[in-house]
Amino acid sequence: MKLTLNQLTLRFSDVTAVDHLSCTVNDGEFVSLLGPSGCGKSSTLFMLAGLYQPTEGELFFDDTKVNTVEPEHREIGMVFQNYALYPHMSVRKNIMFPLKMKKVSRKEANARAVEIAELVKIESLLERKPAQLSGGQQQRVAIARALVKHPKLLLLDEPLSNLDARLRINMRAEIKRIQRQVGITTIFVTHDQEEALSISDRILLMNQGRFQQFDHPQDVYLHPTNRFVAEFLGNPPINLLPVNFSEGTARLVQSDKQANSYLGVRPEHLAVVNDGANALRGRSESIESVGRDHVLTVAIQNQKVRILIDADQPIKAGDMVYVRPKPDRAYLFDNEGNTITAQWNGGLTDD
Amino acid sequence: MKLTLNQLTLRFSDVTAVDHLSCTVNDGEFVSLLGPSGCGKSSTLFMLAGLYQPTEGELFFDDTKVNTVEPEHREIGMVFQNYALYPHMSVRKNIMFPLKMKKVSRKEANARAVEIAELVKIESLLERKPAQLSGGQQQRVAIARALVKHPKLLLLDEPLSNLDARLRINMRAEIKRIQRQVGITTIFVTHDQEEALSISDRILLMNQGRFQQFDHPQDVYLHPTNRFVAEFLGNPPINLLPVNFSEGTARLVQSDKQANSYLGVRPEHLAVVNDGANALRGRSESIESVGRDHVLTVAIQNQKVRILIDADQPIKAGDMVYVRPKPDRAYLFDNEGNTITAQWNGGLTDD
Amino acid sequence: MRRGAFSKGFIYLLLIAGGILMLLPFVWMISTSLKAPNQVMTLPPIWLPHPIEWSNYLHAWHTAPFARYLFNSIFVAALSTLGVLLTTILAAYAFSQINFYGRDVVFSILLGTMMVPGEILLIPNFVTLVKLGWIDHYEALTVPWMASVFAIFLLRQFFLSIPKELSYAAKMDGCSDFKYLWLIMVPISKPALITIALLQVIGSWNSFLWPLIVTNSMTMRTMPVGLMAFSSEAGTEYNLLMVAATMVILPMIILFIILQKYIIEGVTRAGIKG
Amino acid sequence: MIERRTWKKTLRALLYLAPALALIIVFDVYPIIKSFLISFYTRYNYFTDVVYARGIDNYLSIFNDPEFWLSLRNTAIFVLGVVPASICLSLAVAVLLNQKIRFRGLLRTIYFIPFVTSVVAVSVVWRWIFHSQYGLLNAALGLVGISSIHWLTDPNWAMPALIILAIWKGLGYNIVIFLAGLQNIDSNYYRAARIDGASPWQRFIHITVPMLSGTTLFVSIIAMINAFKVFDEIYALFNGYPGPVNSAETVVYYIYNKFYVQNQYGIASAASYVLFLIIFVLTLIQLKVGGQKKERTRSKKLATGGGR
Amino acid sequence: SSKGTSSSGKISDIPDKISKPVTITFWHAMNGGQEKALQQLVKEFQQTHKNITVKLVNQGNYSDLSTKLTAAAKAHTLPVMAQAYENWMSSYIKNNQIDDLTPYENSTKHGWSASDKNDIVKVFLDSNTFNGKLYGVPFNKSTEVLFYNTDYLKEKKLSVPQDWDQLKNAATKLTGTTGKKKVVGLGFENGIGFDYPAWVRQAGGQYADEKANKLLFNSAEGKDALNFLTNMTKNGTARLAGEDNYMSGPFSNGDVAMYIGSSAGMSFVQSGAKGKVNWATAPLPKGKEAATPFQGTNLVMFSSATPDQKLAAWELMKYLSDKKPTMEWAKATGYVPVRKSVLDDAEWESFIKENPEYAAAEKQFDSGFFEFRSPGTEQVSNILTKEMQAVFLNKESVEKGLTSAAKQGQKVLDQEKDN
Ligand SMILES: Nc1ncnc2c1ncn2[C@@H]1O[C@H](COP(=O)(O)OP(=O)(O)OP(=O)(O)O)[C@@H](O)[C@H]1O
Ligand SMILES: Nc1ncnc2c1ncn2[C@@H]1O[C@H](COP(=O)(O)OP(=O)(O)OP(=O)(O)O)[C@@H](O)[C@H]1O
Ligand SMILES: [Mg+2]
Ligand SMILES: [Mg+2]
Repeated sequence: MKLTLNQLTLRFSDVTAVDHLSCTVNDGEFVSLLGPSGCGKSSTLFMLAGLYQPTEGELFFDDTKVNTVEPEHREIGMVFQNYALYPHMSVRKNIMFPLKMKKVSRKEANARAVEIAELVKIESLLERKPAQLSGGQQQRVAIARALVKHPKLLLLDEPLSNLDARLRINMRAEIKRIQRQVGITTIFVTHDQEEALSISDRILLMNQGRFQQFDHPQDVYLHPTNRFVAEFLGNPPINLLPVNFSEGTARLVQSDKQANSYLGVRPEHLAVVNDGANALRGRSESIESVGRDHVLTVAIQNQKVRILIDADQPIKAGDMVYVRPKPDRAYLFDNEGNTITAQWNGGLTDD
Repeated sequence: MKLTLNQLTLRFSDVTAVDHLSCTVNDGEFVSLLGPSGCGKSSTLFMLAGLYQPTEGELFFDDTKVNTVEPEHREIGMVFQNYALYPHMSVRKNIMFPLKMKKVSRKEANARAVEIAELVKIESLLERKPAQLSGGQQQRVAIARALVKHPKLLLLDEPLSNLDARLRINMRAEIKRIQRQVGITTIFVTHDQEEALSISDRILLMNQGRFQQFDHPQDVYLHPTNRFVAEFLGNPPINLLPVNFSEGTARLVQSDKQANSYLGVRPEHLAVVNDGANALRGRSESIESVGRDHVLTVAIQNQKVRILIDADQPIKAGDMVYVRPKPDRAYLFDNEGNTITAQWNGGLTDD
Repeated sequence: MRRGAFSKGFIYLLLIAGGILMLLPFVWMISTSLKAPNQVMTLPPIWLPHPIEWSNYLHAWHTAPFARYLFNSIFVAALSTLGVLLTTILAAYAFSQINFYGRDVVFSILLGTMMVPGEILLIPNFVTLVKLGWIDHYEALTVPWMASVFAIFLLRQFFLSIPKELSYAAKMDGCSDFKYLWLIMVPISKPALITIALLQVIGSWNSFLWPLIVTNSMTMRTMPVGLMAFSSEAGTEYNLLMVAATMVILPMIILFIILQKYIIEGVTRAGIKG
Repeated sequence: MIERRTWKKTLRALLYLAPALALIIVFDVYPIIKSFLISFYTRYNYFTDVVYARGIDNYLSIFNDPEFWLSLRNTAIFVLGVVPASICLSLAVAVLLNQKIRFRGLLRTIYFIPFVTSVVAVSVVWRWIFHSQYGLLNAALGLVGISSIHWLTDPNWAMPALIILAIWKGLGYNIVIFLAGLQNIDSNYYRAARIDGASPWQRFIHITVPMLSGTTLFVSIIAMINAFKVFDEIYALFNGYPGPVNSAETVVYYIYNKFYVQNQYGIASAASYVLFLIIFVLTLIQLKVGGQKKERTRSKKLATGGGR
Repeated sequence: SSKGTSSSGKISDIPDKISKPVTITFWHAMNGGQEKALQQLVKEFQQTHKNITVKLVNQGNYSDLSTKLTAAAKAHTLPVMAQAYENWMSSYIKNNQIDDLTPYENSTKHGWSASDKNDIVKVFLDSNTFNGKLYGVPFNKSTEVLFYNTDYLKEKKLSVPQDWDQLKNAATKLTGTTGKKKVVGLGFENGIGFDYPAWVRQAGGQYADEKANKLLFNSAEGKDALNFLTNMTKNGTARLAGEDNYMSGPFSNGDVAMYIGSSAGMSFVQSGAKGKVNWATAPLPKGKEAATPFQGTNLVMFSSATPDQKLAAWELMKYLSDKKPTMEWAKATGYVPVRKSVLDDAEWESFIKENPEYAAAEKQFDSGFFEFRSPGTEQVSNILTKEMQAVFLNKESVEKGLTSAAKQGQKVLDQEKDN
């Protein structure tokens, strides 16, 4: 099912939760919705589900306008951010509920419920009530309930937030598999970028209710259309250096006031090099190891820059080092935060 | 406050949620509690809080046994996995509530509430009711409420699960800062390993209610005491190869049946090398890029092995490659999953 | 969509049809209160009085000391309702949140007291009030009604449905049981409490036999007693009686209009996941 | 948190219960016991409390009284006629009134009015509605070809008339309680159910009804108790008489008659306790059946209790 | 139990006079205009009896008053005096709760003179006399009269029925469609069982023997009476008030041409019929005999009062049954005066001229009787009502209905006696 949002807007009494959002999601596409807390992700899903009526704008499923179609007629599967499991029903009944509503026979409904419960690894909990489950187990029931009826549109609001990393990877693979198999158009809200980047066909980025970028994962990561996107993605976060950009060359300046633009380079796109050409000179301050990452912090003038290095790189705190960005992986943003597409020859200097 | 758990056990009618858990958390320590969904993390926190009475075992705060001390007298701050905000109170009232209970003057309580609200970036939402907040905003209110009274013990049950990466890093830095400043002993449940590894003083790993390992983050990561811990941590997950280990050398075998032990090597500890000494030969199958990671999958006999490589490493799908683990970063586990500490000289062969 | 509009229309139709039936006696009451006596008992009934006798109101008002009755009614209703809320909140808390020895037995006994017809209890209670020296005092009108098994039972049901997570959170915040009751449970149970208050006020307001029996002086009596003035053994001055009845129930309807907003204003459980 | 019982908790509970219990003991339990004793006094002076003989004669005498059995039968018919219908109707109206519809406040008020309207006004209008010649009901029935029914003077129709009046009168009361109960259901469950494809009717059946079960149990118990104790409605509708040929005489009417008209205090008390026993047993059954259902929904409480 | 002897009823106990101010409480069931009239009389009384303060307490309607008196008796907080029906009085006497008034009546100082005793309507005094002792003073008394629609009677050229045959005849003639209305000839109030004693008496029979505590209506005369009524209800020439509750309604609507009911209902007919029908009243038609029941309450004093209070109460009773007050009372309320001398009073005569409908009641003093007074009578009447309804509805034969009523009623009386 193709999904078209046209200037979709949702206002609560004093808050604009979603602000003229427009985009088109293709049939069978898996889209991740990303953005800071409170930016309007859940609100958008609620409008797609029909639970909130858009204040403005139009919503199309394929080519039908559905603004006023009741949620129960939209054939949607949804995992709510707060689960919303039926407290009076057992896990089994919870999962079977959507099938029961579709008048699937009891027997078949049960078989399908058991099958999907195995998938999300709660088959041993079928007779429990939601209150007897751990947070992650509840979340898995919610996922099972959303998937079991093979909806036409799947809306997932942070469905994996309470699962451990291992299970999470499993689950998302399963979701993806079912989604592919049945070809369900899916909107997936997550705060886990790695997750968004790894399973989405495209990523939709929002901020303060407004559209930011809608692109393939690597494009969003590697070709951010604005500073917000660049800053929002990536961990450790992108380094942003105030520069004065003119005549194809960026010159590092002392303070934001002097800057006419910012140079953004992700920690993994900075390398410690031996020569100073198109590089910045700084003092290595510390090396931190977190799991498999080793983060070197370098002070360049009064700016701190983080660089991902290999475990075996022989750098000690206090060393003076040259730092050079990969030319095609460094971005220039103007003061409004837009990416400057003007020719930059990679020239960089710290004075 | 020092925390001592002695054989702490919690049984529900038919489930043992926590199973003879013993450990000691030092005064002012920041401990992360990690484990798969449903392993008993929340249950453990609830016992520490006094909300559940342990079925067995003892619990000490400093040197006082507190098994029967009422929760309201334990001076604990807690963020619940499901928030548990007071639905009838505004955000401000929610945050001020613990102070009100401590009979802090209205004025001071308000000042402190505003201060902490700024910290978690909800200062503009103070007059709203919880129902008018997004999931992440609710979670931040819960954090604020737990922190505002500077408790002696802070219990955080996945407090950041609904926050975006940027905010999350911010929040955890703030939590850590306050925790340090006031010296609050903190137990932090999270599913984000990177988070656990980066902010904890120590990590406590649980599985099925049972103790697994309690160590400093890098130790847990680099020196797992058993296969569960090794498998649980790390992303992409550790590679586990069935081997026959004898006389200091591990030999790759075809199937689990022939194996007397497993060799575990994390993807970042495998390197593609040119020579076959102590290395395994395989065929490069695919290279995937997710954000900043580039994962090479190599088929060695009938096993798939994942290796993290640099973006610029010139390997194509289909190439025949040699793969060699870093000797001191490869672990041997016996069939029960325990780490074999017997001398291993790094010898490795695939035939 | 069209189905929605259709069913909405159907709902309205049903509700309005039912509403007319509900309203009929009320309309009749008002209309009768404005009739001359010879239009009262005609069949088929006259719905629009002609001429409209506004003077009935003046006349009825002067027939009995209604101002005093009104004050007493308000005072007694307010006092006994406050009392009932207090005792009910405390008792419902114990029954719903504390697991104590004999809980079920005590609760069953309380339930049992509702099953004995009140007609039997009137005289023993009168005797008790005499012994307490409360006859013809406000105590007699209020104190016996300051506890209600019905209300305790109702509130207990509501308290039972409050998620326990909230009590956990409150305990973490250092809140004692008593404070938890007042600061969390009571505000959350507002719809139930308002319902209880409403029913209690109405019960107290409309109660007739009790105030008549336990008081002797005019100055202690309440509105419904005023209705007496218009009936005798052989018949009733319906038009004046309806004036008085209108005066009696009008405050209740106004009260309901005010309070029903709060009954609607339910508490969402948002803030608690799951 | 429901957990193990202790004496300390019992003491605390008593403290909370004290004000209510004190009043209930003085004004309910004590007179109940007192009249229970009276039900065993066969010869005594009610006014001086001098007892000459005790025994179970009062009970024997009511069991041998055909009038008592008649009143019992009438009461049973009344309860069966009123309680289920009243609960279903009031639940339906409450649900409708809980919808986001226009004039909701006004409609609620209207449905509540019968509950507060003066009994006299009510009875006069209903006597008109039931009037065989001029009545609204017969006029309506006439439209569908049913010939005039003598609701109030035909012994066969007096009880149905009484039942209709009682349902009408009790509606507002039950609706208010149901409305309060409906507020307790989180709208999130309705949202989830809509997503799951549940129609309004299905949402009613699968969400409203089960989540309202506590309130429904409460309402049905209260409605049953009140129906068993019906008295005022009879007085109002038949102007002090228990219907034509006593066709609407109920147990409480019987008791009232024995007590206040005939001054047979012992017999009246005995009849009260027979009634009490019947209601009590039925209530226990209801609690048990309803409780089992709730047991299932609230087993979370039990489970936390496991953490001893 | 000892009947009727009360500790403080001896002449020696009666004080000579009331020397100290005394307050007496008087519980009554008078409402509206009746209450106002009572208050007025009491005010006048107090002006002449400076030492006595009367506290009038309205206790609702009669049934509320009775409940309250029962409760007060139980709590030993009875007032000094109250209104009471004769059958209540017999209970009170049984329980030694009210005082024998004979010593007061006979007291030379405070009592009635012989002419006083003669002046008070005999049936009223008799009804207050139990075992030869006076226990109450008649107060608000009403009787049954025949209401008739003068227009209808004129139209059918009928004179006012004087006996059963005429009544039956008139009822038959008046039944049918008159103008646009369907009219029923004769109406009875719903509590027909309460009127039955009169019908039995009119048929020449006896309703009950009070001394023997025996019901006697299951007799040939009793059957005659019931047959007479049943024939009319069955052929549609007579009806009960039924769903209309009080006959005053359909009568003032012109749906019923005549009815037999309490004189106390006159004011309701008056206001209801205004501008719709013209009407008048007449004494009850007689059967073999003329018999008219008198109803209404009497004044009693409770034994628990002090001698001073009792004397004060007696003074009030005496005052209220005096000629002028009883006339005022009758004029204000429509109750009948309790003294015969009132009837000849000029003031009264002019009042009757203006309100001719009030005349019917007083014309019946001679045929008056008081009802059976034993405890349980009310219940017997209820049983009769039920059985008579069954007979009217063809559910039972006259024979069976009466037998059954007599059986049930006798059982109640026996129980009451044992009680
Ligand atoms: N009330 C209960 N009754 C029965 N079993 C329960 C109850 N609460 C929790 N459990 C079970 O106890 C085990 C531990 O639950 P707990 O909530 O501690 O897990 P957790 O580690 O917090 O998991 P998650 O990460 O999913 O929140 C789970 O298997 C759960 O199903
Ligand atoms: N009922 C409401 N009334 C008023 N404002 C609301 C309401 N619900 C949400 N909002 C506001 O609308 C904005 C968007 O909320 P939404 O729930 O869509 O955010 P979100 O992107 O899902 O955030 P999160 O990641 O924290 O869940 C937030 O600022 C929130 O405070
Ligand atoms: Mg959200
Ligand atoms: Mg948990």
